[in-house]
Amino acid sequence: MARRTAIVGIGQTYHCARRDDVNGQELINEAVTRALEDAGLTMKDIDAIVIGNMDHFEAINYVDGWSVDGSGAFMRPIMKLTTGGTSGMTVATAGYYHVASGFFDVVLAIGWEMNSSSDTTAAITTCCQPLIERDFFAGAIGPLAAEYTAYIKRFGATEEDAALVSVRDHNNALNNPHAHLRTRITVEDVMKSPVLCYPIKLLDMCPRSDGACALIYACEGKAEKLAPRPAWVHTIAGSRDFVYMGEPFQHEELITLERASARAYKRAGITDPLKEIDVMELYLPASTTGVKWMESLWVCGRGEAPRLIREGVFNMDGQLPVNPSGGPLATNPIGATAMIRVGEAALQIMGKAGDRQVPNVRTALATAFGSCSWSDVTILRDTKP
Amino acid sequence: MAGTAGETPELIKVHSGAVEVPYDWHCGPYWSRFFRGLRDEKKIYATKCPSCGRVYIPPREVCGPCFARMDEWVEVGPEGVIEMFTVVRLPYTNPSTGEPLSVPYTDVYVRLDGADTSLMHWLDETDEKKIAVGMRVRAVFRDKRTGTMHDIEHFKLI
Amino acid sequence: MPEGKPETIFDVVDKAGMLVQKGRIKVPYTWAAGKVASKFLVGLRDERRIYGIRCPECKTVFVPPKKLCHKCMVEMSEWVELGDEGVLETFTIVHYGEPTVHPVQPPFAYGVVKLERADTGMVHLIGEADLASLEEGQRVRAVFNDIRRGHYLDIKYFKPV
Amino acid sequence: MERAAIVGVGQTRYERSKEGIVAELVYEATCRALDDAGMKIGDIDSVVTVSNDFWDGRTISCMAVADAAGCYGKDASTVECDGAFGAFYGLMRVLSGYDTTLVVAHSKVSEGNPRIITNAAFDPIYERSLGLDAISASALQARAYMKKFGVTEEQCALVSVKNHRNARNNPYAHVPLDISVEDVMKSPKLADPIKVLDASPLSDGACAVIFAVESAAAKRAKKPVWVKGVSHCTDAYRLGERDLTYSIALESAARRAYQMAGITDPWRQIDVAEVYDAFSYMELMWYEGLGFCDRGQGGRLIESGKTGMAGELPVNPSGGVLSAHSVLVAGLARIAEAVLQLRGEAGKRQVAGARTALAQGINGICAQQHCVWIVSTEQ
Repeated sequence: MARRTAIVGIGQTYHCARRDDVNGQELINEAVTRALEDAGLTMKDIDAIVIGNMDHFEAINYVDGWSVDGSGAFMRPIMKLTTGGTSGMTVATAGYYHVASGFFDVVLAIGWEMNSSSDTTAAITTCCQPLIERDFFAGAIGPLAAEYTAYIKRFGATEEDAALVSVRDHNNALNNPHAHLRTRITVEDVMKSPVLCYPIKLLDMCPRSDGACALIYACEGKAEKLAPRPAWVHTIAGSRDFVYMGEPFQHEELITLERASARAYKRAGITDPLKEIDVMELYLPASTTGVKWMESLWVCGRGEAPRLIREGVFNMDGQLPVNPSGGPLATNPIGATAMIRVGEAALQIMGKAGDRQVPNVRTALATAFGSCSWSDVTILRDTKP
Repeated sequence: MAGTAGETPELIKVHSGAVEVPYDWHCGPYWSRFFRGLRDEKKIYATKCPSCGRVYIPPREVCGPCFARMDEWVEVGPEGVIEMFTVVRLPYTNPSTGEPLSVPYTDVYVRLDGADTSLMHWLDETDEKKIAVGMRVRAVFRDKRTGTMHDIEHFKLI
Repeated sequence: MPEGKPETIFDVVDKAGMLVQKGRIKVPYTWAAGKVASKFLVGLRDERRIYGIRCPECKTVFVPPKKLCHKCMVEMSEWVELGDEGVLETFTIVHYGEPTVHPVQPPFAYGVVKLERADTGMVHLIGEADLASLEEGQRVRAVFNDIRRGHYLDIKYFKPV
Repeated sequence: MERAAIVGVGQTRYERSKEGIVAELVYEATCRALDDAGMKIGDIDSVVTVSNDFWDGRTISCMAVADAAGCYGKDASTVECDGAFGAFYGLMRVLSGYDTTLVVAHSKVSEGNPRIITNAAFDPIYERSLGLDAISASALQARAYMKKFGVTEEQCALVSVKNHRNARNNPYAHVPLDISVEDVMKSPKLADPIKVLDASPLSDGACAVIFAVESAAAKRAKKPVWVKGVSHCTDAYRLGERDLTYSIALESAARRAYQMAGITDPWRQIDVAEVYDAFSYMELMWYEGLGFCDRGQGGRLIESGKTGMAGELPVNPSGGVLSAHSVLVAGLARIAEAVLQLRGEAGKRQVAGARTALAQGINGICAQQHCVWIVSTEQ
């Protein structure tokens, strides 16, 4: 059986469009150094390391070996994992299993990306099967735009509903010193911003960032000593049920997120997520997904999300605050983005989220989205599982 | 954070230049049959799961949900309905050439008649006002076909 | 369809009905060197000098330099000006060509050069040499390109002294 | 640590330019492993796939095999390292609550250009522009090692002769050959001192391994093979920062794996070893790092014949990586071969009475990372 395992340290760089003052290893080390400081540890205390990003953004093969100067992996075990947009949570999950399995007591997990190294859309387009789909795929934005057109048609949602999500996440980011985009915006600003792929406009879409995030996982017995209030991992569930972009995974709902969150709730004993979860850090790559995917998280029925959005249920002062950090709409170093969701959820549990802290968080949920519309879900609590 | 190292006023960037990484992608028995159908017969072939009966396009060996090997071939299309679409206006680099790609173009997900999954391709219309989910479309084949996805030139509204 | 539309596949080979599609990935990249590597690269370009950096804890002098010592995981800041001569620690003579990545035609040699005052080896090309008579322990000297752009190849190669 | 076993293995044949797409290779290996374990896909709780975006020519390369690896409806993950590392993650998941985990690696190296792809492992700020790749970098290591200890090219050639001959007994091997030292010495030079017959081939293939916790293994497996120890370790990144003549990372990984397995005298306690001989000199260096002989004695050890099929510790009865190099798969294949040996199902390549086996995976340029496994018939 799994050992009880908790997150005891979180480190992030500041995130921005382009870091010229550091190379990749140095960027990674900034996050590692901060995570170690956060947990009161030094590199000597780290038993193993896991790392991940998306190879074709930087064109560095065997990143695990390359990273040594920044990750601290010299004469230690390091393993690389990558699964596209979900990479950050894939790596965080591996950090958990490294500890839960009993092989290692204290493990460092690193997600990073220097998106400024390439044209992000060109690089992401290579995720499509080259013979079948690559020439027709316009990066991550295409399917997201297409799915919201379908949702609008079915449920009468509006572009303004999505704009409300964009305003919420951007303005939440004002409270997050690490966020990339920190500008107060209005619904009107969003609606007036240039159309990228109808109905997604510039302010509806995540930016691409340079940045890194590091988490430290520790086993029961050590975690309590390292953190006054560790964020205990209760469950991690994922769904990678599809392999081609043309499969019916997200036309009206995000099936993978439905499946992953349902499995996670069952394992964590959650029956009413709207009431039982205190905060969510969601991988929302576009504001439109902040409408539609709420239904896939079972917090409301089909077509009900626009109403809850308009009522402010997911705002900082609402019943279930979503993305106090600003989420991916404010910050998106792709290989780190999903790990930042886990890290921010952990900060909320640990009570260390500063100006973006939601009061009395006991259960937090983080999601990841990527690849062939795959989803991962992590649930953290302030109590041991 | 930066320490005192390297107080240089200039920050260097290293450029890769045009490194072309070539690949010989094997189509395997399933896609070879699929592409031969496009090339030689102007027909679109899909595979059908012996267990659940789903018809998959693009064709493939394994039905994911059933983990069953498929060996029944069925013809689908050439007509279908638009399941999703988007008009791409964001300019980006073509990863196959390293050159800028011209926009707009329309990325369309077509549920071909007889298929349970959709095929991604181009639509010959870039005005979003003239396109709607649920509209019927038909594959337009090229005269000169070589055995690739581009043997279908694009889909057109009907 | 618009002009210049994307086409990944540029050739198809039909082997008795089994198709092979020839394609490529050609995404251009730009990598930030960061402050430490920038100083080294600017040194090559502007001063024709090779700079190393010393770890404050283990005292190792690294060349090419980097911000963090991988052994001590501390930041380094003490720059060490190295000479342009050193000793060839090991080498190989490459007999195959790969024009996409090789800067020169085969046969040519790579070597690991231990510069004076440095503790790490620097991997580079070995030029102006009779390849058949290369030997470990031989002294070599950096030859700089006339046109330099702040790049590792501003050193053209190391040649036997 | 709770006990876990390997209960099923499956491999494709390793060949140049296999016809199928990667999903078809993965499906073949997965189905064979399931058959071998007497399981259906529904008996698998968790899946780890192994792939690399550069070798596959596709970012998020794991997308291509999710259906064929049976990921549907399961928690799954992907490791982008050699399969021996991916297997370690599979083992971790089994010891964390999943009763069974399938690990499957694939490779179609024949579709890409290995020189350009391995060149991308070098630092883009510095050494990448030199055009170094896996062969030329390994040649630097080979010469450094051979010069320091006086290991000869003929001694390296003996590894190639042994392993290619062993491969004749392995139906999965890509390049079984009956060759002499002279043949190796006369083969064309790639990068001095590495010649064509000192280098591994480019092989397409897939391999799958199924892990189970003790309770599930006891219920299902006819002959469970128990994991006794596993560890991996990483050397410095730059070639110029490493001791190219000796792998401290391998020594460290081996020491830890031996400690877990209670091995104090590897030469005596290990009955058969499958090591990652991407180039002939590597097997000699790995003898030393694994403690099969003293530093610098690898050349003498191969000459003694003690690592041959009739020797005291046969190394690479399968023919090793020199006879089939499916990048990323090869480390997992070493584990699969070790399992076949311990079950007594290795056919003509069987080492009689093998009870404890070692398998090794490497990752990165000049084996920057090593992963060492000890498996045993004994619980």
